[in-house]
Amino acid sequence: MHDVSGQAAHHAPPQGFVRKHVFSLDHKVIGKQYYALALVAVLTGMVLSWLMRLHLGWPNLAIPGLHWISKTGAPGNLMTPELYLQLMTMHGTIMVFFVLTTAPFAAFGNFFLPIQVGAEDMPFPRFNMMSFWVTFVAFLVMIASFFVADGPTLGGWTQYAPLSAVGAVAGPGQGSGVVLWAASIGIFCIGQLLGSLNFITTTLDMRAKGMSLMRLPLTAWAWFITSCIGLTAFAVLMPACILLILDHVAGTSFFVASNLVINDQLQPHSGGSTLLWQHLFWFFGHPEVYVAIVPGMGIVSHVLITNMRRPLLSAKVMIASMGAIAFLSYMVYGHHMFVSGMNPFSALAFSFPTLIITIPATIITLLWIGSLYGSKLRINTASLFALGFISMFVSGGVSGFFLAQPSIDIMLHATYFVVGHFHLVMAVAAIFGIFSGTYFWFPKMTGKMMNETLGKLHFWLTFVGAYCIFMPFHYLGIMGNVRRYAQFVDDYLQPVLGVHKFITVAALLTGAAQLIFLYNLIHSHFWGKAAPENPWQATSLEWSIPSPPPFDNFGGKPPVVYHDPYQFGVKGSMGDYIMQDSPEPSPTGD
Amino acid sequence: MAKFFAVTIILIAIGSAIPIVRGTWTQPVDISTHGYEIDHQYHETMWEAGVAFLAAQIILAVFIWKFSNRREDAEIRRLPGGATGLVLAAVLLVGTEVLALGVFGMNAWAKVYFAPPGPGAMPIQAQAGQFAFYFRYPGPDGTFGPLHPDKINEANENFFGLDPVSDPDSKDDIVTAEMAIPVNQEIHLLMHAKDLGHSFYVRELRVQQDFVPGLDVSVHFTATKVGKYEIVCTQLCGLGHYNMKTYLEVMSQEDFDSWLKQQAALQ
Amino acid sequence: MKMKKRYQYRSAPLLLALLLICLGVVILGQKVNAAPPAAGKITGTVKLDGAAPHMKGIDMTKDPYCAKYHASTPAHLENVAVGSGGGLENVVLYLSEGLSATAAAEVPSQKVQVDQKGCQYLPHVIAVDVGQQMEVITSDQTAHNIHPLPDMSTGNIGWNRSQPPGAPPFDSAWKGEEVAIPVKCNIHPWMHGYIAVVKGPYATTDSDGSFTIANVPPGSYTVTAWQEEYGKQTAKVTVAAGTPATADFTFKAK
Amino acid sequence: MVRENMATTVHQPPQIRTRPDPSRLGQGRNGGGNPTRAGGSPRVALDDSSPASRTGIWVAIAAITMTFAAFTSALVVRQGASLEAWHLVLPRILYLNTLILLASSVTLKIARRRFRSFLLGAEGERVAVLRGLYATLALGLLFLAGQYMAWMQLKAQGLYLATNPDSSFLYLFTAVHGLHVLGGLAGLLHAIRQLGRSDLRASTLAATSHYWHFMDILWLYLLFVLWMRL
Repeated sequence: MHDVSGQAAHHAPPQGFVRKHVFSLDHKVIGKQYYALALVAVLTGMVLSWLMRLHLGWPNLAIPGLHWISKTGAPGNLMTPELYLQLMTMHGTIMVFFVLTTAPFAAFGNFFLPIQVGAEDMPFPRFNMMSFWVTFVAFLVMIASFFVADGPTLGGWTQYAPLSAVGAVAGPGQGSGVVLWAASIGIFCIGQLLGSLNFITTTLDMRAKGMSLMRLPLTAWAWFITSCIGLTAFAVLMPACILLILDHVAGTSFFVASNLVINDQLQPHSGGSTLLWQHLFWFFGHPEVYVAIVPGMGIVSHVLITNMRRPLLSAKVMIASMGAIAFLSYMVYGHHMFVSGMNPFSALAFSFPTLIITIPATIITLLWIGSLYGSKLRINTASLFALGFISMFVSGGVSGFFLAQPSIDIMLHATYFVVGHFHLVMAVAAIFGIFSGTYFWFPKMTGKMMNETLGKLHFWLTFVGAYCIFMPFHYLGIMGNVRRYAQFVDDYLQPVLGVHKFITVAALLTGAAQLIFLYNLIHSHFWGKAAPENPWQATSLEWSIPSPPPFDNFGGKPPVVYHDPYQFGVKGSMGDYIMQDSPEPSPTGD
Repeated sequence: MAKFFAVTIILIAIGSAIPIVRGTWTQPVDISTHGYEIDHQYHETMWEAGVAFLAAQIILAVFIWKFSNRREDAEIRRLPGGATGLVLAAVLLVGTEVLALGVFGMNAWAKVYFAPPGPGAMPIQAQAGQFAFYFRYPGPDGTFGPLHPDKINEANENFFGLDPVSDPDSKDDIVTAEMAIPVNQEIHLLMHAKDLGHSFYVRELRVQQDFVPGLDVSVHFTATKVGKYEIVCTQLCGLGHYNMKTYLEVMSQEDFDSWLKQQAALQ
Repeated sequence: MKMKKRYQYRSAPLLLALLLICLGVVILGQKVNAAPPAAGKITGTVKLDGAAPHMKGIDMTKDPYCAKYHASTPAHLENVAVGSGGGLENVVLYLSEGLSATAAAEVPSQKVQVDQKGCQYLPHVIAVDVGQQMEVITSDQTAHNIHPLPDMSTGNIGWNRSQPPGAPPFDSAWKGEEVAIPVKCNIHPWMHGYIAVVKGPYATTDSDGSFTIANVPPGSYTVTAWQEEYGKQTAKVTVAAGTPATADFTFKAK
Repeated sequence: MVRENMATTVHQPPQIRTRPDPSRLGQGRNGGGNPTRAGGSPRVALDDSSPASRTGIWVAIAAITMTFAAFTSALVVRQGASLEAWHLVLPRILYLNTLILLASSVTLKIARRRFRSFLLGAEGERVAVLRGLYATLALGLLFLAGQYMAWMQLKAQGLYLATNPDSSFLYLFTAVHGLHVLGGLAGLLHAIRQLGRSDLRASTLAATSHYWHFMDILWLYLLFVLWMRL
């Protein structure tokens, strides 16, 4: 805690490559590092999902080179059930933690939060640097589990006990694999806690003169709310991981009940609670969903407003709704456990907040759609992805109606319906937010413009592809297709194997479309045409400084803020907008 | 571009709705007495969710179509009612809708979970282990013998860890690999997890319940249609999870009695 | 990754040296094989005294493939397999005492094969020499996982890997003597067998209980017979070059 | 102007300066605050504590609270699940340790008070402050040593981490709390070093002592939970 001294915001421009680009204290570099990490992670996760889909579509297909991933898991390049589950677990874990948490929150947040509040940096740059490198180590540890004896854990990203707690006897990867998993996630938590600490303090204490809380851009608000969720959620997951590791290496029994017999061997553990893990995990797990999606909401609002050339109908309502979602997210986690043997009464206690959470979610959606009315919508890749986000968010959101009700959950729990639901509303929507943010902010981050044509192509393939993949999931779930099956041997599943083949093809194509984005990203980064200071005629502070921003963001002249963040559709000196830091009076007066 | 996008959204929205409306993929016919509640609730929800889904997507598309790429001098118009209107709409429409769903859903849930099994319910013990279900019928004496985890030995097919020698109650217990039940007879299923978390899922029965290690939970249901149905595990339990299944045979009382005799002979 | 590479380079000479040593050992070994002392053998039968216990049938409903496979020939447990004339099958015989170090160190080059057929192990019990390759193959159209559960104290390390239909065979050897390592398939919980890991010559009885322990160097030994239900029995035999010694065993039915 | 300020802070010979918190230079909270740097009067040093560090420490405390809330709820749930008897006599020494930790808070409080008058120019107070900080440091170390003793006593009773749930949680709580106390000690060392460089800022000391007092409260809470439950 010794670094808790606000002076950190000021450090001389670093000299030398290492200080500049590797162990940099500059929030912008750290933001980019997070983005790069997310990029590597998302590609890894995508390849894993390709392999999974290939196996589900064509179970007896030998996938060339599969044996590189697992020594024992792929005899003759055929995928064994354990390997499938291991890939599935790694896909989920990597995507949820190292992509959906790092990219929209840590990456963009690090880069833009200080700029948007008008600060030179975060208050605790050392913590900030640690936060990235700790996360990076966590990623390495996670990947390392591919190289241990019998591979990574197969317990799923939820890592339910006692499967995760009894050790190798439960199956391949449940020994060292789980320990590495828990260690990695524990480390990851530390990283995110340090990050959230910085975010919260930045928002509260580093704001420029005139930047009242209500003048913060919606992105800043989103990141602030997210960091509040993150701070509490990750602070709960870390102890859970510690307990899990202890059950493995120290022989304690926090999660393992008495008298379990595996392979005819009576397990040494005694008296642990199976549900304890589920409680701890989901207390983190559900807020985590909002850690992934709320920054997306902020980004989409930010991008849409700029491209609609008008403010939202009410920014306050948007902020309030995001806050409400964050607050409610702690009372709903039990809806993941309706059929888990929890007291049936508590199912109801959890069901109602879950249903109520749809109200703020609906308000947010309506605010976006309603604000479109009478706007001057500009269509570019960024706004397309933002609109795509809304569409995805709606599609994924409505299936929440079903899962929020314990009675219907009896049928749909643990089926592909759930998989479709959270992929649309959490994964795809959040990813669309990331894409939207990337196309929108890339000029500011790198000083280069991205290629719009490629961008639009990327959007079309991704948008249609995502629907082709995840809509059928719902149908499969409705007819009872259980998730986490390495193969569909059940009689009742034979008729739908064709659907799975279709999904596989769609997944491969959509995945391939992401390579366009990758190419666009890299090509534009080096050979893209130079970006002006404010290509989108946006108003918030990040657009008032050169692209890319100088080392201390504002060249030592901290900005003074005169307006609300979104002065659009007004008669300004530069056009239909007034920058936040321009002293000229705004007609609305705020 | 924008108009094309609007059309795409509408096409996707309608396209997604078609299989639901035509019932291309739908849950199998319900064979339980409580299932009606769930199905009813499900269809109610499908209606409301479906309408919300289509409405949102289509309005979004229409607005994109109408308000994109307008002339520079076009003036910004404000949605009648503004934010307050939207909030009211959300709170009133959606709020009442979800609350209604919640209340009725609670009703359905209560019918399944809060009503205790009737006195005539027939007890069957289900044991889940990696990666198979086994079932135990109490036999003529109607009582289950105690379980001895240390005596479990799959090599000798002692899946439950019974000790017929010293436990009289265990002598006539009947252990089977598939589950047979008489039709129209309430079953009280006592669920015991041998090693890890598993789950008992019969789609046609509208029953899904986890096995919780160290905690014996129970469900009760009545099957109303003779036939053979699949019992599958829905709680990830290891590499064989996908193949952890067995069959539920719903038989006439006579068939069931003879089946049970036959099984008893095999013990 | 980089770490790993550097490590490999550094250890390259070491590996080379090891390789040479192994080569040497192999050559020497061949020398030994080249001029063996005129080997004798031990023959005999193992019988069960008393009524063969009832072997429960196996209900394979869980996996339709297995059930279909046994539709005509119902599967049953194989813990005690009694053949014609009370011959006891699947009994492992090995020389527990009297074997010279060199003879004990010899490792047969041919593999011992265990097949997974009709969701049962074929054979139900196998014996292998310490360090001898055991080859696991599958003839089934359903995936199995092979899960030996050795006693850690013997230095044997358990593993658990599955073999989807059509997967190639895989080999594995054992470090320490252990009679016997239970093997099971978790996907088909009824599926179990045994691997007896012994030093020196061994045999397992066939369907009518007879066995032959081949190339036993002359000398006197203690032959041990192991049966999964009835445990061990021993007999002293003296093997002269050429003439086969005999040893018969009888297990009492419980 | 920020750069200049940087330069000056770096190169001036050690002397007591009331260094305004740079993070507030030309900035302020809620669009107000005082955009001008805090002027010469040493008295300003009193309120010259960085809001960032103050907020920061409270945020950190919130996170730690959540962590231990999770641990305790784990204890409660775990106890509800288990059938075996829960009885374990807390090692006596824990109570002694508690007193030591409380004492350390008192010494730190004194040190902070002395630091005030020190900032007001009383150069002689530096020693007093140092003494206070060292005393806190020593007591902190003593506390940790005491906790270790407690472990030894448990071991003597044949109670290890995995022996039974009670011992598991006892070891767990003391260990995790001990780790956090180590963090506090690091903070103290940092403060002492800065004081040596005449570079210690009221905010740093404030943050450190907030954290330290929180460690007390946390320990009292944990002890209470253990005493109640075991």
